[in-house]
This record gives sequence, structure tokens and C-alpha cells, in this order.
Amino acid sequence: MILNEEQAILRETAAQFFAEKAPISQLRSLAGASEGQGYDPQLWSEMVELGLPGITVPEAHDGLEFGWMGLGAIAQEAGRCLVASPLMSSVVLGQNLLLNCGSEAQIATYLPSLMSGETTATVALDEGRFFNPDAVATSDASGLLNGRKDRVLDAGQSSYVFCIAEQASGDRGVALFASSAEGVSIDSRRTMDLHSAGSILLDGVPAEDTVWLAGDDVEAGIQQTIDQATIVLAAEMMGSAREVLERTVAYLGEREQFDVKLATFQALQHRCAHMYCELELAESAVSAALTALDQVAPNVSLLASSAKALANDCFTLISSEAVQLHGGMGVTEEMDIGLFLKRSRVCNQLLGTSSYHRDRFARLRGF
Amino acid sequence: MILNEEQAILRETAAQFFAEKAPISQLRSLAGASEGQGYDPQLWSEMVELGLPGITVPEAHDGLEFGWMGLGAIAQEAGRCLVASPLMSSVVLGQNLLLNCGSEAQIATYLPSLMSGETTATVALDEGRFFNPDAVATSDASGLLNGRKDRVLDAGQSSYVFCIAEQASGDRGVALFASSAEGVSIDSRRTMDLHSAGSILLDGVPAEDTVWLAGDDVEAGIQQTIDQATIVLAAEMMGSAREVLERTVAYLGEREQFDVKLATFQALQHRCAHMYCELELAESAVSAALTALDQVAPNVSLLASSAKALANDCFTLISSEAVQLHGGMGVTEEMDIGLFLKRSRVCNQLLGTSSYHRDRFARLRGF
Amino acid sequence: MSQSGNDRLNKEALAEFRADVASWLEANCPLSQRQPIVREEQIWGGRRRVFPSSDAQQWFEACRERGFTAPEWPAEYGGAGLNAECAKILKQEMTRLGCRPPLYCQGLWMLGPALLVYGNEAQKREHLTAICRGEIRWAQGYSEPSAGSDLANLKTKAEDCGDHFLVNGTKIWTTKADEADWIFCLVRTSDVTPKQAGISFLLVDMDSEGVSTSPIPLISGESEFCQTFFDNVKVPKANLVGELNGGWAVAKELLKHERKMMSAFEGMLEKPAMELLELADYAVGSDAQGRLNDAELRSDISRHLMRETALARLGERIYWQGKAKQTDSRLPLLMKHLGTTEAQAKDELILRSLGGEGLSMDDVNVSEGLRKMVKQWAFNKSLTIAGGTSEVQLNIIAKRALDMSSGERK
Amino acid sequence: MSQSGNDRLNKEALAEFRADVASWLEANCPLSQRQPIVREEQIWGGRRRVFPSSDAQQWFEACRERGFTAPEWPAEYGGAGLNAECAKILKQEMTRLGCRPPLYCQGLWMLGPALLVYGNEAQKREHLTAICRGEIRWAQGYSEPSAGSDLANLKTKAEDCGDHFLVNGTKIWTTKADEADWIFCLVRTSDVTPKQAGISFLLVDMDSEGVSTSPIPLISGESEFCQTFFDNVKVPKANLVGELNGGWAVAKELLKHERKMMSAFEGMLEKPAMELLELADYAVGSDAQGRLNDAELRSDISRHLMRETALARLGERIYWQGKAKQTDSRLPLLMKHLGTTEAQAKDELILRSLGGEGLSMDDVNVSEGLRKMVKQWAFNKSLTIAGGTSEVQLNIIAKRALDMSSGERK
Repeated sequence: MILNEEQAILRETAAQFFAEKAPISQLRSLAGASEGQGYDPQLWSEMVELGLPGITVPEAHDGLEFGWMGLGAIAQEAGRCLVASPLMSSVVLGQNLLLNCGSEAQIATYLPSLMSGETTATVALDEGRFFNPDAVATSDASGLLNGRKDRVLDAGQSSYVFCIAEQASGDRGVALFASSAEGVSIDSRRTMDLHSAGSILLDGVPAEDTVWLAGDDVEAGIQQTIDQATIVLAAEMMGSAREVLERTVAYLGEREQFDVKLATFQALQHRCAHMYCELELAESAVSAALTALDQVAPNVSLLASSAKALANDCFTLISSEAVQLHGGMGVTEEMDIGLFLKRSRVCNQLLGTSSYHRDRFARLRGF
Repeated sequence: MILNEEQAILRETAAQFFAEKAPISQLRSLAGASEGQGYDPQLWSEMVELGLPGITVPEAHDGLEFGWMGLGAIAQEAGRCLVASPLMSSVVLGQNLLLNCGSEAQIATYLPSLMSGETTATVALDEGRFFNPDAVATSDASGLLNGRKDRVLDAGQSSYVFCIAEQASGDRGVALFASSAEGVSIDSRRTMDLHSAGSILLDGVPAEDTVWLAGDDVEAGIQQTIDQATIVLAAEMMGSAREVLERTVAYLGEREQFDVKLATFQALQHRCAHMYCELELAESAVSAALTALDQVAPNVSLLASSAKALANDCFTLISSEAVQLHGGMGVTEEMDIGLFLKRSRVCNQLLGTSSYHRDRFARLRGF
Repeated sequence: MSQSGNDRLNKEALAEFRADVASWLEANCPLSQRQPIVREEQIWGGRRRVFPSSDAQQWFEACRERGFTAPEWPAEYGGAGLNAECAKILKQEMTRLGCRPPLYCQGLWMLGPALLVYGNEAQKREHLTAICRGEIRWAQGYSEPSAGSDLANLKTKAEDCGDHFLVNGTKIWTTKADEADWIFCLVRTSDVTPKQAGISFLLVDMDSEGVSTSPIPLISGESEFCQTFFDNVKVPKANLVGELNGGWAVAKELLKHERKMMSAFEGMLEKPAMELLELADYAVGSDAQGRLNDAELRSDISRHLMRETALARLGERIYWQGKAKQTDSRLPLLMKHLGTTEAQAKDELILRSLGGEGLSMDDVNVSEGLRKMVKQWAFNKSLTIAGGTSEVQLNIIAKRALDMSSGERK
Repeated sequence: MSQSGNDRLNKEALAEFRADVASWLEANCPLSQRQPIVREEQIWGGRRRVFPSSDAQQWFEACRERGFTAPEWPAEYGGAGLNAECAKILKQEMTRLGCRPPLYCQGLWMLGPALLVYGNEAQKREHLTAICRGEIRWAQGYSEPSAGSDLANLKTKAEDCGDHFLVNGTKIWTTKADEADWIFCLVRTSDVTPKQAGISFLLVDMDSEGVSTSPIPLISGESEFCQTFFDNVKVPKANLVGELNGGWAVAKELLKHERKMMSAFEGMLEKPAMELLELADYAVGSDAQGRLNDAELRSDISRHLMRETALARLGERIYWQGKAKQTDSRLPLLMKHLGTTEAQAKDELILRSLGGEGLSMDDVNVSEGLRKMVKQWAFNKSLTIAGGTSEVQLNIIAKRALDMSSGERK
């Protein structure tokens, strides 16, 4: 990534902050908390103080306007520590959906409290076993909102839910309601990576408890938000992949076997070199996608699919190899390597597997 | 492969024969011959003297009845030397199609001269760019045989052509005609592996020049012949893959770089070990398929697809790696490594690519 | 008497044995003990043994009385003294009825066979009997934290103190050591080179002062393995098996039996809730022609099933080669690497198929059968590490099967 | 004058230069020389040079007279003496009009830049001028049959015989040596260690007695490369470039320029008959939704196109990092391995798409464009070998980018 000066400072600040305040041991301490708690609210309020919710928000909305490359850099640093926070659910998904699909009045109503950390939001998009945003059955057809949403990030801790659903008109829209609204049942669970996702059952949420986002082009806004979140998630995954590769190379440099350092074995050197090539290749795809977001380029969707598919494959490869190259220790909870492995497989399913994105890429390219 | 005593002797005889009479230099000498000449007739008549056409033929038809495992062993030995001969076209395809689809009278008429080497035959099955035996457009509908056949092995040197075509009845059948018959134009070419395949244009072959095979179940016979040929081709490919892996390992054991033998570099050792694992895995699939042929097992088609898909992938991998590990010499015609590479890619297209066979396997398994 | 007459008599005796065993099993194996075994119901014996049910206890005790917990061991040590043919018949009949193994124990599979070769009379009498009777549960003490694949590099030291050894050090990956009573260990008794020549084989009562054990939590949420610590542990000299500094030979004998016995039990394991194809159809659905809707997954499953079948056939090839005296000694070297790698490939296909249902090992909203698949995926990451890493396997294949010299430093 | 004033003047001068160059090119570059170049029409110069057309000759001669065959070389040696800014403008204008390179020569790209640094005045005057004027065609003599990736292990020997060296040995992979006039060689002049310290850089006239050359046929049917033999060849001492035993430094200088110059020409190459997507659609067809009928091929093409784009972006990252002074020196180490591997992956996709039309390089029933793809597939197998094998690249990446120590023996 090429960062400008303020982005570079931001990255450095974030790196120090996460290393100090959110090391993986902090994530592990969540394992003892209740099922629905996927992050530490105290950590989030400190992240808010750093200004993280405002990074891509225009100055007109009191944001920092540091751009997507800046947010990508922070996501990478968060990925290095596997940080659990509502950065993805509330900021990258929730806030951006509001900005992309909301009317000016709606933005003015809801954005300030999200940016101040007073409230958090999440987006309810997925339905069923696989990510497939084009097939949404949740509907307002009966006048009451009905449906079931899956893999809603941090569902148990969000004040608001932005729910992608079919409007009475038949068009797709975004229904906003409080997570405490009538007819909303949230079942939030910790996934194996110690982050949190839940299902939301909507059993007749009354129209009076629901606000439909009313921006100029809601459908385009939904697509745009999905692309943005896909790219930032890919950036976060690259941070995790880089961290776990670095840990692995360091481990091989320390560990001796048959009287020589493992790092001197050529077969292991070539495997690490191969991983590093794949890492920087995927990083390049992610960096291209972030740049395209900042430049509002027309081919963002194509680059988003490339970024996520390459990030999935790269993180899957590196985390598997990391476990193998750590030997017996790699499969124990005494090291964090297994957490990276699990995180990679969870991330694969979030916002689309490689197979999904290769298909989408081909569709967008017309083949 | 587990061979019985007579099969083992046969294999040994074949190995010695090919090493002496058909080394790769013999194949290379064909490059100077006319385009249509894909094998040396003298070599073939010596192979006939060894009894090779009769290996799987029942004793009742004056064959040796040594079984498919025996034929597979010979195909492997032929594969080691990349032997160009009508063993595949005339024996495995032609003769077997006659045996599987012909009436007793037809078998009695055509088999003896094929087995004695007096005549040769080939099978015209493929149409179009890819192997797809279920889509045959060549047809007798007009009373005259019309169509175009591709990749007909040794088309330029065959006395007879067994042509898979639609009969006037609409059923699929096998039309037998002399390659010199009216309306038959054969354009035979040397493929890049120095073997020979051609296209045959059928422009109204008269009914009186054509004999339709009239066995009990022609359709089943066609399927059976395709499975048999697929399995024997896979066996031949495994022989080639084994030979080129052995040559590569031997080369690494001779060649020094940075003052040590290449064979001592662990990264190369692991790659060779990986190839050897893949080789024996594919060999096991081929051996299972040959056994199933000998036992007339019900799942032959499934095993044929497994054998070909694994043989394709294995030979493709090993021949590519062989070129790479031979360094600069691997891409020159001074060594034979490049011929194995080309042969692997030609074989991939004959009787179905891996992708075709994975699809077929899934269809047969019902998923 | 003629050879064929002998054969006939023998055949009759075997048939009689088979009938006898079959009716004994019918009479003594409760129906509940003829179901596929689940991990929680395995009987491991030992001082602290608990039976999962009275049926299980009844079945175990019946087998123990007939020596069927160790059918091939001599009767004087608590076995049934069966020859190979009879033992095979017993196994066939148990398989036919689906009888569960009456006893699981590393003493039974690993230590016992080695003691029969290398143990002295007193050791055999004491330990073999206790193993057969399920009184003592054994753990294996081979690996050490710093040794990894380089087993001979072990550092746990047994110092000769006249009438006893003083043991200091630590062993890792000791399966269920926290539930075991005794542990068999490789220890260093000399610093000569090669390192293998300074290793002895020692039996240690885990109740001895200075032995402690702590479980190692795994990424699958289980903790099958432990680390065991030895802090000035006194071990009587009588517990040395084989020669002093001759432990490497005992260890190799023992490893020969490990895989053989383990694989004999594999067929008895609980089946997964769904087979891969069934799971894939459940997860992604199929079209009107019955083809899975996800073309990439379909093709990858095809590839896997082809390889899985080929792998089974490779095992058969090895078997039949042996029968036909056409043994290719290279082939067995490939099985572990190929088998474990393909098993992991299958786990990844399962995880892909599970999609959103594969994100947790303990989300009660997902059926237990599916969650077990996720645990299995995580647990099986150890397959390519435990019992000789894939890297070591590839080294061995290159060296022994392909004769690629290893150079001095590798 | 103020800095900004200087800048303005300079800007004006450059604009003037650009206009001048543009009109000169317009006037002197025939339309036929503004088409993408095909291999057969490249002008390589040399004693036996033949022009593919009178247009080509005219264009070459016009450039030669203005020094545009070597724009940045000093005018006294036949160049145009342009500074970097002007040379860039010339290149931009040539690219804009699509002008073909007026001269191809390894002397131009590789030897010349090294001579400018290490050559003495007489050498520069003699050789640079002949190169610019297309009078002498050069070949490169680095690799040897037994050395492979271990370049420093070269054995071609130059014995000091007072007034001349006596050269014996052989060089391989000398591109088009059979058409070259001179060859620049690395030769051994001492047996000291490290081996690099015993190598000298020598210029050899291939008309000398004892030099012979034979082309090496490649699997793509071409024979771009030769082996060159030296049998008691007398080479004047004046032909030594740089210090005796100092050839390694010259060689490294020269390699720096190799890739830079080659990549500058890449954009000018002839396009393939069909792009991959077009070919795939032609070969397997598409359904009503425009999806390729072969799902596996479709997915693999997606993967390749994503990687190809990412690779281009990696190149840009390196460029922009340099601009932003945030250089990550590890990234350039990856380009060759990733680029060549992906190019081969593409070739395999092309071959798969070609199906039955991809079985021959010279079957006239298949269109020439498709047959060229098959030749390309075969030729490109050398990409991961020539100019540093992938194995050497991976060694370098592990060592320099990941700081994995290499041990003594590797």
C-alpha cells in the first residue's frame, strides 16, 4: 500500500494501539464472556476515541476523510491482532449503508451517535447457508417485516439493525429498526474464531418500528456497501495472513531440528517463499481495490471480487501451512496459530467464498 | 500391478523388445517421413509376431487370453518408449469394437487378418474440438454416410475404419468400411508428439461399401470399447510418466550445482517425492480399472474415468516438472523430455480430459 | 498322515473353533455392545476405570475371563494363547456380529508386543497380566517439546544412581496421560553419538513422586494429549526393558505394532452424521439432472473421491503384492503422507459444504453431527504432523524410494 | 535567475524538443514501420544484416544518422547524447506514433551500458560506434552446459599467453550466436576462491579461428539459442574489459540493463490471434447468460485473470513505492517467479481451450494464429528456467525477503 503522510501516521497509531490494547490474549479473554458478547465495549470506546469510525466519512459529516486506503491500513493492523470490534459490523457495514442509502435527514439523525460510539449498528444481509446477496426473502409484503437473517456480525451487541429486505413495492430496500424492536429475536453466538455472529428472526416487525432508508438510489447503495465491506474485509484478512506468515518464519528461524535451524531447510524455504509471493500478489489486488474506492473508479465490483477471492485463497493457504510448519504446537491452543486458521475459514464464508467471487467476476466480465 | 507368471514374462519380453526395436530415436526418425505416416510398418509386423494383437482376445478366437492386466503391462512398457504403433488404434480400439459389437460372422470375417497384421483398423469416434462420444452427428439418414470425424488415430495407415454413426433407425451403430471406399477422404497429420491422427471426411459413402456391425448389443459394445481404450491409454500414460520421472531423478543424481548434486537439494527431493506419490496413486487407479476389466466388474466406467483423470493429471504434472528440473536442457530437442511433455498434452485430449472425466464420474455416481 | 490329511483335520478344527467362538459371542456380547463404538463409551481400563454401562462391564469381564482382551498373548500372561489363524477367526466373528473391542489400551497395542520380545520374565508376568485384565492403563512417553521430528534428540535424562535411575525431563503428546497409571518412556542414559545409542527404554509408575501431568488444549476443543513432567523421579532398575542404552531397538519394535493395531479398530468407529456426497447435496442442492448446484464443489468432490478410491486400492496393491511375493518396498512409504493429506482435503471439502453451518464447534443451533465435522476438521490438522510429519515422510520417500542422497547437512 | 525561472525555460526547451522530434518522426518513419513489430521483421544489424524491406532500411538509416538507435549514448560514440528527460520524450513520441524500434541488438541493451562504465576509451570508440551503426551484432556468452544456475562455476578458460589470451571452452544459450559477429564472454582467468574472483570479461570476434557455433533446436520448433565452442582461440589482450579477474562486476552491471531494455520493447510485440476469453468462447461456447459452457475452465480463467491483474498491480506498487520513496526492496524479487509462473498457467489454459486444435504446431488445417499459441506454450516452458530459474528465485526470496539463513551447504 502506498500511504500518504496522514494515513501512515494513522496506521502507526493503530498498530501501537492494537498491540497494546487488543493483543490476542484480549480476544481469548472473551471466551469466558456470555455467548452473545463478541467484543469488549471498553476497547471499542477507545477505538472510537482514536476516531476510527470517521476515517472514510466526509468532512461534511464530521469525518476525517482519510480515505479507504487509510481504513484498509487500519483493518490490516486489526487483522494482525485478530481484533474483535464492531469496526466491520457498525462502521464498514452499518455506517456506510446509512451513508450510501440514507436521505440527508436520516444520515443526520443516525450518523452522529454511531460515530460517537453512543450507538452501534449492524447489517442483516445473509440468508441461508451461503453468502448470496441477490436472493433475499425477507419481506415487508404483509405490512409486517418477516424473515430470517444469518451471520449478522455482532448481532447481540448492536443498538440498530440495517436489514436488507424486499419492500412492499417489490424493490429491495434497507429497513432500519432497533434491535429491541417488537418481533425481533436475536440469537448471537461466538464463532470458532472467537468473534461473534448471530441469526435474527423477524416475526412481524411492525411498520411503525421500522424506518426505510430513503436515499436517491438505494439499490446502488446496497451494492456499493457490499463492495466496500468486501474490500475492507479482504484487507483485514491480509493483515492476519501477513502476521501468521511472519510468526511462522520467525518460528522456523528459532527452532532447531537435527542440529540445524528449520529455516535452513530448503523445502521449507521454498514453501515460505511461495507463501510470501502469494501474500504480496493478493495484497496487490486488495491495494488496487482500495485505490479504486478512493478514486470512485467504475470497476470497483470487479476489483472487490478479485481482492476477496485472492485474500481467501492466500489466507487459507498461509494459515494451513502455518499450522503444519509449527508442528505439534500448531494444533494446540497454547499458540495462536490455530486461531488464525479458524479465522481464515470463517472469513471465507463472510461476504463470499472464492468460488462465489470467481463466478461473480466472470459474470461481471461477461463470460 | 500384480502380474501372474505369464503376464510377467510377457511384460519382460515387451520391455526388451521396445528398448531394442523402438527406442525414442526410432520415433524421431518418423519426423522425416510423410505427414500421414505415424508408425513404422516393419515395427508393427514384429509386434504382431510377438502376439501383441491377441493378448486380450479369447482363445476361442485364437487369442492368447492373457487378460487386460497383461495388455496394460505392455501398454506401460510402450509408454516408456513413447512407441508409435497401431496397438491403440487397431487393437485396443478397432479389434475390440469388432469383438464387442460384431456378429460372430463378422468377427470371423475381419478378426483373423487384423490379428495376423495383414490389415489394420482404426475407430472414428471423435467429432469437433473435444472428446464427447455422446454427441455424434455423422449419420446414415440420407442412405449415404455423411459426416466428419476428428482425431482418428493412425487414420492414414489403416486398412479399415470403424465409424461410430447414427443409423437410419436413429440408433447409434458402427459402420465398417475400407479406408479406400468411395466418399472417404482422409487427412492424416503428425501431432506434436510425433504420433499420428487425422480427420476423415465422409461425403456420401455408399451403403454398398459399408457394413454395419450386427452384434447383440451394439450400444453397450461401444461404451465397453470406449472404457477399455480409456483404461489402456491411461496405462500407457502411466508408463510414460514413470519413465520421465525416473529420467528426472537420475538426472538430478548426476548433475552438480554449487558443488553438490542437485538430488541433495531438499526442495527438489520433496517435489520428486510428491510426484512419486502421485504416480503410484494414479497407478493404483489404473490397476484397479484393469482388474475390473478382467473381472468384468459392473463399475468399469467409474474406474475408467478415475484412471484417465488421475493419469492425465499425474502425467501433466510430472512432464512439466521434468522439463523444469532438467533446466535449459529440458526445453531442447536434444533431450527427449520435451517429447514426454507434448505426449502428455496430446493424451489429455484423447478419450477425454480430466475435466470431462470428473464430470462423467459425478454423473455416474449420481451427483 | 499325509499333508492333505493334516490340512483336512486342521480345517475341521478351525471350523469347530469358529462355531464355538460364534456361539460364545452370541451368548456373552450384549446387544448394546454390538453397536458402532462412540468415543465416550470406549473402555480404557486402569486403576481409575469407570464402565459406561453395566452391559459394557459384563462384556469386558467375559472377554477378560476367556483371555479375549489379548487373544494372541500366552495364557500364562492373561491372553487366550490363540495362534494367528484362530485369532483371525475370532476377529472375523466379532466383526460379523459388530462386537465392540472389549478393551482399549496402549499397553495392549504397543507396549505388550514389545515386552513379549524384549521384556524379562518378571516384567512380562507383572505387566502383561495387568494389561490384559484392564488393571493398568499405559501412556507413551516418546516425544519431547524441543525434539519435534528428531526423536533421537530427546533430553529426558535417567541418571544411574546404583539401585535406581533418577529421571528428569518432560514428555509431550502423551495421549491421555492424565488418565494413565504407568508410562513407558525413552530416556537418555548416555551422551554418546550417534544419539540413538544412548537411549534406554524405561517403565515408570505415574504414582511415583515427582511425576506430574497437564493436558494440552487442542484447536478442536479437545485435549487428548498431555505434557508429563519428571522432577527427580526414582525409577527402580528392574523397570529397564532390554539392554541399557538399547532402548532404540525396543522403541522400533513397538512402533511396528502401533499402526497395525490402530487400523484394526478403524472400521469400528462411529460413522459421521452424513457422508460427503449427502452433505453436499444437503448444503448446495442439486439440479433436475441430479447434479450438485455448485460446479466447482462438484468437480473437487469428484477429484477427491477418485483419489480416495485410488488410495484404498494402493493399500490393496501392497497387500496383494505381499501375497504374491512381488513386494515393492517403496509403496508402504507413501501411505501415511497420501492418506493424511487426502483426509485433510476431504475435511476442507466438508467445511466448504457446511458453509455458514461450519463456523462453530459448539453452536447448539447447528446439529451435533455437523459440529462434529468441524471438530474433526480441526483435529485432523494433526494428522500430517503426528506419527512422523509429512516433511519427514517426503524426506524418507526421496531417500528410500527414489534413492536421492540426502547430503551431509539434511 | 530564480529556480522557477529555470524550470520555465527548461519546460519550454523540452516542449520545443518534443515538437521537433514529433515532426522528425512524422517525416522519417514510414507508415509500414508504425505497425506492431513481428519477429521476422526485427532489424538486428551486423556484418550479414538484411533488411526486411526498403522502408525498414530507410527508417533504420534515418535513426542511425540522428543517433536515435542509442539516444542516451554520447554523440562521439554514435548516440544522440540526449539526457534522460529528452530520451523519455523521444520514447513517448515513438510510442504515440507506434514507431518500431529501429535496431535490436544485445550490444545496444547489454554490452553498451557496461562498456560506458567499464570500457576504456579505445574500446568505447571502437565498439559503441559499431553497435549504434548496426555494423556489429553481439551475442552473450555467460552460461555453460555444466554450470546451470551456478553461473560462477564457469569453466571456459582464458590462459595468459603474454600478448594474448588463449581461450578454450564452450558457452550455451547464446541467443542467435549463429548470426552474431562478436561475443562478450565471462571466462576463467584464475582458480582462486571464491570462484567469482577468478573471472574476467572478454570480447571475442567470432570470425577468429577456433570459434564455432551450432544452433540448439527447441521443443517449440524454433532454435533461438546456440552453443558456441572455443578451441584454442587467440584473443588480443586489448579485448579485456575492466580489470583482470574483475569480470564479475562488469557482468553484474550488464545484467542490470538486460531486463530494463527488454521490458521496454514488450509493449511493441505482436498480439496473439485471440485473447484468452475470446478463444475460450470460440472453443467451448457460452450459454444464454453468456457463461462459458465449461464451468471448470470458466472458474480457472477467472482465477487466472484475477492473478494477472494483481500481478500488473504489483508492478505498479513497486513503481509508485519508488516514486513515494517508500520502497520495499523485497517486492521486485517476486516479479520474475510470479510473472513467469502465471504466464505458463495462462499457456496451459490456452492449450486446454484449444482442445483438438492444440495438438500440433504445424498442422496447416489449423489456423496459423492458433498454431502460434501452441508454439508459445512450448517456448514459454523456458520462462521459468532462463534468466534465473524459479528455484533460484525462491532461494533468493527466502534469503533476502524472509531472512531465512541458507545454511552452509545450500
